[in-house]
Amino acid sequence: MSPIDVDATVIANRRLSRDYNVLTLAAPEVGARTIAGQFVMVRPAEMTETLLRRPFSVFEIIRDPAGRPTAISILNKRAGRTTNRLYETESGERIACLGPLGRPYTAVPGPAEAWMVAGGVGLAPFATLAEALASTRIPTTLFYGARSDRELFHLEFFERLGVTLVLTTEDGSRGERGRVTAPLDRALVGRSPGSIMVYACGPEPMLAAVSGIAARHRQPCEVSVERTMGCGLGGCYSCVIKVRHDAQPHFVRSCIAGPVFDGAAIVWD
Amino acid sequence: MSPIDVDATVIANRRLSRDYNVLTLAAPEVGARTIAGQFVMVRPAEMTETLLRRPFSVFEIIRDPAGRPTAISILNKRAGRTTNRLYETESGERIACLGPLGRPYTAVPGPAEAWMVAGGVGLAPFATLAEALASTRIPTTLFYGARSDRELFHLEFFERLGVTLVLTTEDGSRGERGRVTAPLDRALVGRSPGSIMVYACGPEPMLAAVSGIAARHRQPCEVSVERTMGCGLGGCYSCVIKVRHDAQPHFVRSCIAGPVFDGAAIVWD
Amino acid sequence: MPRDLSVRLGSLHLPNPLIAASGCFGYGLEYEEVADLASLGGVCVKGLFMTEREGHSPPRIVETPAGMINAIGLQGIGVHRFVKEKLPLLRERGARVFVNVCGTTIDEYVEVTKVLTDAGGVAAIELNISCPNIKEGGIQFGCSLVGTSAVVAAVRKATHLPVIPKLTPNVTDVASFARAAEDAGADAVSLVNTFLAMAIDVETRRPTITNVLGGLSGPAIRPIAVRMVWECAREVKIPIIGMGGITDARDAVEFILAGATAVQIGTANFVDPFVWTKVLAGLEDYLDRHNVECLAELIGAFDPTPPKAVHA
Amino acid sequence: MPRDLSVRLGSLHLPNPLIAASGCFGYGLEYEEVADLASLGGVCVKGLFMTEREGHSPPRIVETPAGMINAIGLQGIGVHRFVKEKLPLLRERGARVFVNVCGTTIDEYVEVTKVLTDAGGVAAIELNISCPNIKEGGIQFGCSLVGTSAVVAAVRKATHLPVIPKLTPNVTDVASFARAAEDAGADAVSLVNTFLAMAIDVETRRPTITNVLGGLSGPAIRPIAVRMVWECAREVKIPIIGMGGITDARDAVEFILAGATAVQIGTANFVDPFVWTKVLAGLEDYLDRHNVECLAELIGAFDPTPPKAVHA
Ligand SMILES: Cc1cc2nc3c(=O)[nH]c(=O)nc-3n(C[C@H](O)[C@H](O)[C@H](O)COP(=O)(O)OP(=O)(O)OC[C@H]3O[C@@H](n4cnc5c(N)ncnc54)[C@H](O)[C@@H]3O)c2cc1C
Ligand SMILES: Cc1cc2nc3c(=O)[nH]c(=O)nc-3n(C[C@H](O)[C@H](O)[C@H](O)COP(=O)(O)OP(=O)(O)OC[C@H]3O[C@@H](n4cnc5c(N)ncnc54)[C@H](O)[C@@H]3O)c2cc1C
Ligand SMILES: Cc1cc2nc3c(=O)[nH]c(=O)nc-3n(C[C@H](O)[C@H](O)[C@H](O)COP(=O)(O)O)c2cc1C
Ligand SMILES: Cc1cc2nc3c(=O)[nH]c(=O)nc-3n(C[C@H](O)[C@H](O)[C@H](O)COP(=O)(O)O)c2cc1C
Ligand code: FES
Ligand code: FES
Repeated sequence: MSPIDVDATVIANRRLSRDYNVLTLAAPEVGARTIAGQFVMVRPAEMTETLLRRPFSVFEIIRDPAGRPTAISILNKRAGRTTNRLYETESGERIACLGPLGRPYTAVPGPAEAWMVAGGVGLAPFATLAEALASTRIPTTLFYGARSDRELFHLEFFERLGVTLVLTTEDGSRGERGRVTAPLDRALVGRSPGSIMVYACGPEPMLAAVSGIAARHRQPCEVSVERTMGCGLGGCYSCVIKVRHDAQPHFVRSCIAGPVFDGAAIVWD
Repeated sequence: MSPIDVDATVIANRRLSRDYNVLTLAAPEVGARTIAGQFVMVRPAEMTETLLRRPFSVFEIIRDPAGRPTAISILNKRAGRTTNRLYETESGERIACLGPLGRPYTAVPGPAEAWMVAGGVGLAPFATLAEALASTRIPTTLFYGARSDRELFHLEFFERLGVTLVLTTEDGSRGERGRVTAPLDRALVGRSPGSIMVYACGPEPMLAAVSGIAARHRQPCEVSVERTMGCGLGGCYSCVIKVRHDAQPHFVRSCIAGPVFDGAAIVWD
Repeated sequence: MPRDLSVRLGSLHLPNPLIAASGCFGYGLEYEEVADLASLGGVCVKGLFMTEREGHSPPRIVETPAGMINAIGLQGIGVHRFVKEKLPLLRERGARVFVNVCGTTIDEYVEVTKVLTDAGGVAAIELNISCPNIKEGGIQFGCSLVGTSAVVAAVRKATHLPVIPKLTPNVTDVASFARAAEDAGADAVSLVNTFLAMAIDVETRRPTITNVLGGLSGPAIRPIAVRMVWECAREVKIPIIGMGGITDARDAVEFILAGATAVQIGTANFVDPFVWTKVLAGLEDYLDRHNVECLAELIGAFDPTPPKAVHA
Repeated sequence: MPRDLSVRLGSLHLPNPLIAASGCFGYGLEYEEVADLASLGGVCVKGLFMTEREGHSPPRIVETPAGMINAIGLQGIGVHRFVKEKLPLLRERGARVFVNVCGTTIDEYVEVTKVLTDAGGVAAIELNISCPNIKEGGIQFGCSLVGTSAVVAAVRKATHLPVIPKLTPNVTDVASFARAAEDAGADAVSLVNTFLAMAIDVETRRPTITNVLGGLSGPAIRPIAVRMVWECAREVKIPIIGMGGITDARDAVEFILAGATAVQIGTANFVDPFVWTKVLAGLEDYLDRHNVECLAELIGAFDPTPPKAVHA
């Protein structure tokens, strides 16, 4: 659906940790159009030091009892100027929010199960995806890795939807110690090819690993990549990633051909 | 006294009209050092679109019962980006405030009376000057012109200090219709030369007129001029005004040689 | 009162002076959903060579104060695929298509132009002799008066379409290049392309973008761009398309007063893809407030008489 | 661990690389109350001619996105009054005094330099051959390789003091000017001076500053300035003083990594006159975090190896 731009009022800013917060934006129209995996380009509406918008996955689509979207939220992790500013943002401030943008996750016919693999802030697209999957009633698992216990968020939300959780932390403070790819790899052993749809979002090294694992186990895999984006609409060619097209690898714009890609098609650097 | 720079918290923002507001800043140290006629260079402390600071007269020095300064205020009139932003500023925001700066009004020995002449936002330096004069107990009058009744501010403050008010408005909604220079000129008729110290602040055409009137009546006159300022400290040479030095007129930096000058010395353009 | 925003670029008649800047609007069709392509004065598409180009490896952009540096490396589908896949759709949408023509040799500029001329339905040829981001060709021609004349003259012979060389700001005297372009038969000149720039990631001591060097665009460069447009306007008679950091109607008017007949918007379209309708409304409003009937009256209407030192 | 911020500019030894940029720090004494002049690496005073100059009529500056345009017109007290009234006090304060020398003829550059040399107590001569704001002299020399060589060679003969021509960015190939300066005997070069620019008040259609044209400075120009410093560093062996939009330690390090031995801060000192202590603290912190003992190790330490496309 065609994107719109709203000067969305900040309804709430829940700080989850020293680095993470959830910003709720009064942008129901954007929520109504969004499909899991799509993103928005945001920027503070008033005078600001930074120029370009920044891409953020739509985290939650908040709905009223009748199921009508009333707002969206983004899961923000501090990485620099804009994300720091969004961490400090107060309710009432206005944030310019352009979206929905990009190619969403797709429900591939066939698979008996859906496995979501999230690394850190890569959790963002999976709240809405889990909701979509819940309605299809196909068994869903979330493999979720973070630096520590304190950075594993929103677990009750996924439990409520009946999502099976497999957690890992780098410091071992919760779940298995180490990378999320380890339990994923083990769990795929012996599963019949094409029976599990793997959805991944997180740091690119992790996405590369997940794609490799899924390929080895012959399971379909979609990954959401993060490239620096200037426009989010296909105008600037800044966000490219190498993807195999017929034989030849080509740079494609991840803002319109992605951010979700067939993991097997990407040429990881 | 040497200037300091404080990230002052906004304690209050009183909007007086569609164009004017009074911004109270938690900068007691600046208040303690300020002499009437001096100014501060301010800029929003957080990310902002504008680069340079902007000059503002210190309007009030707010004191506790013991007379210790607790804050200062500036009288802000919307003229562009920064002044618009300062009009919208909320309590709690922080404003970088550098000062006090510049040459203050001086109490010239001799004069039996002190007359302040203010045009519009030119009222700003006279609140503190009136307080200083009140302590010396010399009879003080404020000639105050504005566009209309709605833009005559702070009158009770001056009345409380025993200042005689002579008001004019361009639309005649209060006091005499027209320019403030008319009643000033009439009132000076027949006063013995050197008996009245005239202090003026406002648009430069008004300052030029007041200087001329004072000179004609052979009264001393100090004016506070407004030039675009880059630094406020004598570093950039942007704020110059032509002043007679011995015979020769020279460009002098109004931020350090002024903003207060002997009206008779200025070469008005 | 209805205001007339139309302008004439030589033989071209544009309903308004706003043109999407090359490389900042894809091939135009990407923006169908957010902008009515026919409502723009023109759409200048991404630079095209004879063949497809992959461009530089990412990262390709980095933000800087009030601007951005880019080194895309002219990734593109090549003129043949453009004519086949994009041009027909752009014409259907009613867009006035400006094509940004690139080349590594004078022959390539000529060949690409011929293909576009034969295809039909192209409004004008913008000669990109000013791209700072490719090794051979481009700015090599744009930084030499001889090279500029040679490219323009050769392309001039090859087409009846308006030829609009795009000038680089990375020179000592941009007006002399406008003069060379006019003398070589250009119908107009457009400027500025980006300023050669770089930004270092001090934490890694590495470049922020793969190509190390890139082109600076955005509001940061506007005051230099306006100056250059003014210098060119005083040097040549052919119309000028001005650009560099335009974000709103005020900025557009500034370039027009300096002597631009039309303007392009690039970076600002990234920040707000709805900028077009906003700037058009702002231009209408400006004409209303100043009681000017035709925007064309403002072209070069800048009055150098000094302002007053006093503001109030 | 104590860090060593000192740098060597040829024969000059500076306790740290921060120098107040000419025209942005008055004659230094104006800043006594807010900055310890001896704590700066150096203080470069406002440009000086033989005689006093009134400069242009105000308004002389206008703010632009992330920058400002100025056309002061080199108002100044002249070299004789400077030597009599300012220099002794600057020496008393322990400032390392760089004097920005101007001239309308080569002779004037030489004469001013001689007066300063004879006066004693001057650390270095910065030759302003790049001021965009005066009709005759200045940039006239700075925009011609021959002119640059001639001024530098003549001044070189007239003094034993370090001679540091200040280069203009308003040229096609700034590195060739650095090379010409080195060949003519310069001890170092400083860059960049301001970019020729203009801003129009669209409501009045008039200039925003009396001189119409002025020089653009501030963060807006930093990416272009860093690129030019890097180009010069690869062309010449003499040390480079880099400047253009430096506002914090990160920016200073960026110029140093690009090849600058010292840096100047101008516009940022207007925004925050306490910038000096903040940047010095920031440099200490950077050296700590990166475990570098001597700041001098960072000079030219930029590594052009491309970054990763992925951030995380
Ligand atoms: C499709 C997509 C979806 C995203 N979803 C989310 C999300 O839901 N939540 C979230 O917190 N972040 C998300 N990101 C990453 C987010 O966009 C960046 O963290 C943000 O742009 C950094 O901006 P900044 O101004 O804070 O940092 P800057 O000040 O611009 O840069 C600071 C540092 O951040 C790095 N950086 C710049 N762009 C990116 C980027 N695209 N990814 C990672 N690092 C970057 C810079 O290289 C620099 O090192 C997403 C990115 C993409 C492309
Ligand atoms: C010593 C001194 C004391 C001052 N005291 C006060 C005060 O107490 N209260 C107050 O409201 N204002 C005061 N001013 C004026 C105030 O500084 C300007 O209105 C302000 O700088 C405008 O900034 P801006 O960002 O809002 O406007 P900008 O966006 O920078 O410019 C918008 C318009 O304002 C004009 N402008 C820029 N600088 C000035 C200036 N110095 N004076 C007038 N217009 C200007 C510009 O030319 C432009 O037309 C004082 C000025 C000086 C020099
Ligand atoms: C990402 C990007 C890509 C660009 N690609 C091209 C191009 O292919 N051809 C060209 O002539 N100019 C190109 N430009 C330059 C713009 O067309 C324009 O000249 C410049 O950005 C200044 O305008 P602006 O400040 O409005 O962006 C590009 C600019 C950007 C930011
Ligand atoms: C108001 C002002 C006055 C200046 N005067 C001079 C000068 O007299 N001589 C000179 O060589 N450079 C002068 N410059 C240029 C600065 O020294 C410096 O090269 C330029 O501003 C870039 O640095 P910045 O971005 O840190 O300001 C001046 C700059 C400004 C802003
Ligand atoms: S972000 Fe501009 S093309 Fe993808
Ligand atoms: S404002 Fe800079 S010298 Fe006066």
